[in-house]
Amino acid sequence: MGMKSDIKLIDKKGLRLDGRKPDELRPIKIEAGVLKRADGSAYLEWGKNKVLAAVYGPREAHPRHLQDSSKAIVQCRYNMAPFSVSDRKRPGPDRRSVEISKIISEALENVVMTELFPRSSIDVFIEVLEANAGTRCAGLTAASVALADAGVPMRDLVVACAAGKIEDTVVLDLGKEEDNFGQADVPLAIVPRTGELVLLQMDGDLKQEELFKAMEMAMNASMQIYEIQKDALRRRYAVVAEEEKDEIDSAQEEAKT
Amino acid sequence: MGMKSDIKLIDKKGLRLDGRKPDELRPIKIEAGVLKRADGSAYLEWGKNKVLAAVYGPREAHPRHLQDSSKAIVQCRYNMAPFSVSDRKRPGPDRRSVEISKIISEALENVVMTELFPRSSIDVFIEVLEANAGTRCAGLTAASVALADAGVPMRDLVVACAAGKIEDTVVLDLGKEEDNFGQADVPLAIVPRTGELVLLQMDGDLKQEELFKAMEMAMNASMQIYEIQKDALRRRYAVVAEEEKDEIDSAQEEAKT
Amino acid sequence: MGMKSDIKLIDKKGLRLDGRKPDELRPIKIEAGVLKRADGSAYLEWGKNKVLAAVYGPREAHPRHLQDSSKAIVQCRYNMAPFSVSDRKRPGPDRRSVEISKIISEALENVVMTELFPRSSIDVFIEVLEANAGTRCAGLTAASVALADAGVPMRDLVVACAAGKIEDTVVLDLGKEEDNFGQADVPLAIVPRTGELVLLQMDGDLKQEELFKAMEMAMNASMQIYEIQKDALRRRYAVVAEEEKDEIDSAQEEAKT
Amino acid sequence: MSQETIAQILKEYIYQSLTEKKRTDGRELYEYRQIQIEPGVIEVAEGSARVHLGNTDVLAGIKIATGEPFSDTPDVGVLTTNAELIPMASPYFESGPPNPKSIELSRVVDRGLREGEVIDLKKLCIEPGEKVWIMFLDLHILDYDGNLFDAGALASVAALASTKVPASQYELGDDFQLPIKNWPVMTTFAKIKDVTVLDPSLEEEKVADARLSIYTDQDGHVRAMQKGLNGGFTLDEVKDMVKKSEEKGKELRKILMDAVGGA
Amino acid sequence: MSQETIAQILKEYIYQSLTEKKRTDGRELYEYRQIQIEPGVIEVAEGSARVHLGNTDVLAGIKIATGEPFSDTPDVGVLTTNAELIPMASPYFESGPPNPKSIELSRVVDRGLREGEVIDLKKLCIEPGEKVWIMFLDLHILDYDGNLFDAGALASVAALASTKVPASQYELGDDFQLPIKNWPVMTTFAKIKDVTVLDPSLEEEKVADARLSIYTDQDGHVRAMQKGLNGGFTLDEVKDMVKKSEEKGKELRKILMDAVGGA
Amino acid sequence: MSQETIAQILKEYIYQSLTEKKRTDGRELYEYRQIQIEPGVIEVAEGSARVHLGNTDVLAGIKIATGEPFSDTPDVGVLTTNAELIPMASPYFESGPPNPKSIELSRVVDRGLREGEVIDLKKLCIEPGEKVWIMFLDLHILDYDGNLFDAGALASVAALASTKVPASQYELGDDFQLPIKNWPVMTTFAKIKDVTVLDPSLEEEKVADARLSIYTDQDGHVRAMQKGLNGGFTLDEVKDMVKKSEEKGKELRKILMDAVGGA
Repeated sequence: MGMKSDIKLIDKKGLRLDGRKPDELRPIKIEAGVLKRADGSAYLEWGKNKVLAAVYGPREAHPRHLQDSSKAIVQCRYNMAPFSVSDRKRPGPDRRSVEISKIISEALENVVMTELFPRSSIDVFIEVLEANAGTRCAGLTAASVALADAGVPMRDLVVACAAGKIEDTVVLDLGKEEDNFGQADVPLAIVPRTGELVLLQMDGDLKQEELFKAMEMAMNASMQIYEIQKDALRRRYAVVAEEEKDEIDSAQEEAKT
Repeated sequence: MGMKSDIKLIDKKGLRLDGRKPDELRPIKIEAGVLKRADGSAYLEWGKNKVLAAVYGPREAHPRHLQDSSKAIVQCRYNMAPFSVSDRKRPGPDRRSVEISKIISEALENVVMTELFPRSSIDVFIEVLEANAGTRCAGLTAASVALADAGVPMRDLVVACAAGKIEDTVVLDLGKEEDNFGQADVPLAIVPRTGELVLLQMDGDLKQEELFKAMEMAMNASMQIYEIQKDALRRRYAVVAEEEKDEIDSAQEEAKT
Repeated sequence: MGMKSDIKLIDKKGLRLDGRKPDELRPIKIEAGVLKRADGSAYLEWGKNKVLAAVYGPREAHPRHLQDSSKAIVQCRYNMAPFSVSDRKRPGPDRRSVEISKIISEALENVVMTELFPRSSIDVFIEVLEANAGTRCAGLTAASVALADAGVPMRDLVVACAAGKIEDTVVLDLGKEEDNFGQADVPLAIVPRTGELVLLQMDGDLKQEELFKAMEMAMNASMQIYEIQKDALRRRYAVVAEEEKDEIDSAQEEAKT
Repeated sequence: MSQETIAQILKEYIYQSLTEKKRTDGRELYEYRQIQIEPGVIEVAEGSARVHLGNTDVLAGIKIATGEPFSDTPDVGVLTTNAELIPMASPYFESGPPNPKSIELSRVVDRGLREGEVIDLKKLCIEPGEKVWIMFLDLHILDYDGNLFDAGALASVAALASTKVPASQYELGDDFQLPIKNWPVMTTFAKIKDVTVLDPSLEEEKVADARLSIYTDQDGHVRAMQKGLNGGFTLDEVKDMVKKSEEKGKELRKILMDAVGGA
Repeated sequence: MSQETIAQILKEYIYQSLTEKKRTDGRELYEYRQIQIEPGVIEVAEGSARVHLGNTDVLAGIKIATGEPFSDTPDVGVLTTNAELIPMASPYFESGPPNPKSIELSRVVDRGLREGEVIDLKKLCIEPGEKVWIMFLDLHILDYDGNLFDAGALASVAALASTKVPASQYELGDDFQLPIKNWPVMTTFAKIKDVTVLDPSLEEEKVADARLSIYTDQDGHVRAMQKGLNGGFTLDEVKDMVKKSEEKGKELRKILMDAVGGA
Repeated sequence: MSQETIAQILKEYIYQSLTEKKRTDGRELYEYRQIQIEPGVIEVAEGSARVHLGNTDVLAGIKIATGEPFSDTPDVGVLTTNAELIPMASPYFESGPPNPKSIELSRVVDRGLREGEVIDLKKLCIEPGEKVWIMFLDLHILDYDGNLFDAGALASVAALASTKVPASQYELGDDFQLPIKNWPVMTTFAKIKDVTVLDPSLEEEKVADARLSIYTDQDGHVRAMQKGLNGGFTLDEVKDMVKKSEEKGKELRKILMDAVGGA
């Protein structure tokens, strides 16, 4: 936040660098079931962000001392590919990714019915293939689609979105320059059915009213993203159903001959 | 040892940089029972050295392959806070602290009745908050008070002290400049009741008679420090007894009403 | 491979820098049973290469999750001593030694009767004390002698040798300069009894016929090295038998008195 | 009884008390434990402060050296924050490299210092692009009885406020007091079922569903926030805590500035 | 049934099919799975390519910076290859530093790029002994269904062929396309009992006795080889595979060059 | 029988023998095992020596490079000592980073070399504050049969005495023999119940209560000491060992200097 620059982030018409209105999201695309090996997966593009999420489990938690006899643990590993950012990132976790992994794990644990799977682990892997501001929201949003694709029982999806402040204006979903040169960023995640916030961070400088406005803006946008998530899952189920239908058809076909 | 310098470490009156006589200790203060979470603890100031020691256990040794079916193991971790020295020390163990942890563990094992607690570990944590020459002796002296405060059964306390040589004179308890520019240092630890040496190191250049004189000097001083240790424990027991009395009183009070 | 240089690697007479003919090996010496603690060991000099191999096991595989309930695992650790090369090598495994350890383990597993020792590990340690091109072949050749010295049941020994190309000529057993400035290197290992290749690598630039010629050259030379291995073992058995005979003699001697 | 059953009973007990607006240690819902701030406890450090928050005991130390600035901010000094959850402080802390808990602590404390602009880092430039002052802030957790966030933030600001830059040692003029620009403080709330409390003790942390830490500055602006744990907050709950954090932040800031003799 | 028994049954089943020249996925013995190569998928990277080899899914990305050359090769650029077997790609991959499997993969891929002289590294010298272009090639394995070697080599060359050196960003003239010199491709064979197959699937890898990877260039020269697993090959088997690798290499090279628009 | 019982029986047996002044290998109480010192065994190293102390087998190698001096000692060369307890040498040594045992070994050996001033490090300064000779001394333990301290110290001094500084390679004049100033040797005693022995074998180490290592120089001065294990020594015992170490040190020093052709 807050690096100085001469870049004008909002033009005279009130439009942002990429032409968006203050409360407009970048384009979001989600595809579920994109990997073969994982139990569930999702690919998400959010502006120039490209994120892949995969889920394995419930499976035996390993190492053993992590096991909880009353419920499953949700372990998320958020990772950035070395080539996903301007300057190559050294492989392996850094402090930032450890923190993000922790808060995403906590947010997902809110909706997963962990009580059904004692001693198990539900492992969520988020790979940022290309980063362009907002990867934690993109990753969490993709991860909850991957969980659903894996058939992990959940109370609801989790949806994440950020809002922030640039040039004294509260705006939705900061882009890269807005993130670098803006005044504040508020990434959050909600459970749409209950409206509860399960992830919430903020950094920058906001008056209370600005903070509340930003939160409301991001929460509203989350409901739009929720529809995109559900649509991706619907399309995925259609494909799966189609495949199953094909299998039944060809079995019947075979039975005839 | 042995860095060259123009500093005069002993003046014409035979006094040292901080005004001490050759066989004089720096001021030592010990307080037992300073931490809430640990089973036992002690805070010690020795000159400008500030050291905290904490004890956990006997508790199950972890990881399991460390367990000894015939006795408890004593595991000491000597650690310097990053801000405890002139140039910031990177967090985590370095080779020096690994060696010191090893010899302190061995010295303490001599007095702890380890045979009473098979498969257990008695964990001793020494944190050097400010270092000014002599931290291993300060840490070991504090640790044995913390062990007593934790109620760990011991045959005796361990007391540590160093002596050395500066400007061809054998002196007690080297200060920082004396350590840097002196000729030899002999840190040792004894079990007062038996007089046995349970820690002994030396570096520098000493004739045999000088070495023996230094050892005797440090052993004698250890008996003074032993008194300070016992005094700290006495004060600690008084406080504990007071607290217990208060509890009994208030219980009786309550019973009356 | 392929660094440029003005060094003439083959002279007018067709001889190489160290006077060898194209299909000539460097001198090789092997001694078995050189270490006391290990279950089996071998010391090998191959030109200026000096390599020590030691074997422990079969013993319980550790950590447990490595255990295979149907057979023993063969774990080789190829390591270069810090002083074994021109520029000091930092202690511990680097990527090169990890790869070499893997392919040597696989090659040895071919001949060890692992099925006899379920849940066990056969640990092979190769220490390169001085390196001068060809250490993986030297190490593997020494390791199989050490395995035999340890009495580990094997179908045969493994023998390793390299051939390569320098100045457009296929030659046997590249020396250091030939390795640095040559055109290709083909290290391989065979099981003499079956003639099967159990290790095979290549880097450089070879036409197919050149490759096949190099392989045949190295395979033929392997049979010579096989004899040196067997001779070392024969000498070792003679010593052992002698020792045993002495023991029997002195026992008889004692019995008489 | 299993660990889980005990935790459940403890949770019910604490929650039951809370519904009657009582905490197990007798505090009000939005009351801090006793706070004690001692700046300058480590002579050899350029700055230091020890903070007791009830039985939670945190020592912050600052070491300063010169070094190169980051290439994208050539004219500002560098502040690096690290936290060590040393095994002395709790039977559940282990030796070893920083784990997620200590990394989150140091990053959240750091975020508030940075975003709250506690120091004017521009004043710590020696030669643009070449040499700046580099500050290492190390949080050493000595005794853990809950709410390391607020204790760590307090100790950090107090240590910074007590810091002398050792310029003379580097022949860069006279030593000078580190210029404090803002006084951000962190207030942390825990939600146990549907009751929120301020400054959770370890016992309360153990049964809490959700946690929210809010950094405010002296103007009541919010400078950093961090939610933790797997429970959720409603928007109204967050709004309520943000408002309380401004008010409670003022109290904390007063204690802090009194302790360090702040402006 | 124990894991070993299952593996044994699977092996017998696969082998039985192979003796009838059939593979469990219907392929010929020396037939590749479907290959899909998408260069340039990561905008922020200087070069990139995603390769699907059946269900095996590999992403190669290239980042470029300037730096010092190695002292023994002062006038050539540097290419560094790294492979991450991320746990996303397989239930058997774990987080953590590179293990023997990923190290072997990256080293074998790298060896072929280097010995096959895919790039003329001399053209990446900026100032001899002082400054050269440094390329970081990172292989990110996304989905693992066998034969990472060939997929990784294809993705690497495709990514290099799509790479633009960001010279303008360093004020070193115009950006330029990385000059590709050769087109080495890797072909990997697996031996199951006494039958060898090309491009082994994960299932086939699991039961294979031996593996041989052969890097060939467009002239049919062999540039690198790596044998794996504890089984052995006869010399005749190796000769046979080397010959097949030339022929199959041509097919692969065509697919590769078509995808990246190669010369 | 449990491990402990066996150890106890072994201890009683060894102790019983010792009270009759006999050691299990037939030595006197203060007698060294056979010592064999071979300097210069590694051609590629600047210095090296292999030492057999009975069956204990230690190889010391020295590599030399140029580099920057430490800022607080700008005009002296640097000597760095490292010891690797490689798993080849004992079933109880494991691969991995240095553990407390190997760290203690390298630090104690190093302390005696440093305090005993085996080399005049001032003669290894090339340009004060800029460039000095840096020596890496690596102890490679090949076979472990007790008393690594004395064997390691012997090998280190012998390796240093055989070292040629490769000045010509750096265009810094002719190569020259490393100038040896003093000949410190280490003598290690073990106490088993109340009997002390010199040069403990592995078997004796296993049952020893306390250990004392004493570094003496050719003038009989003590240069470094290290006590180990959890047993204690009386002052009189220490005095006795210190005196013996002078006498035994002379014997060792003669063997060492004969082997390396020392002055």
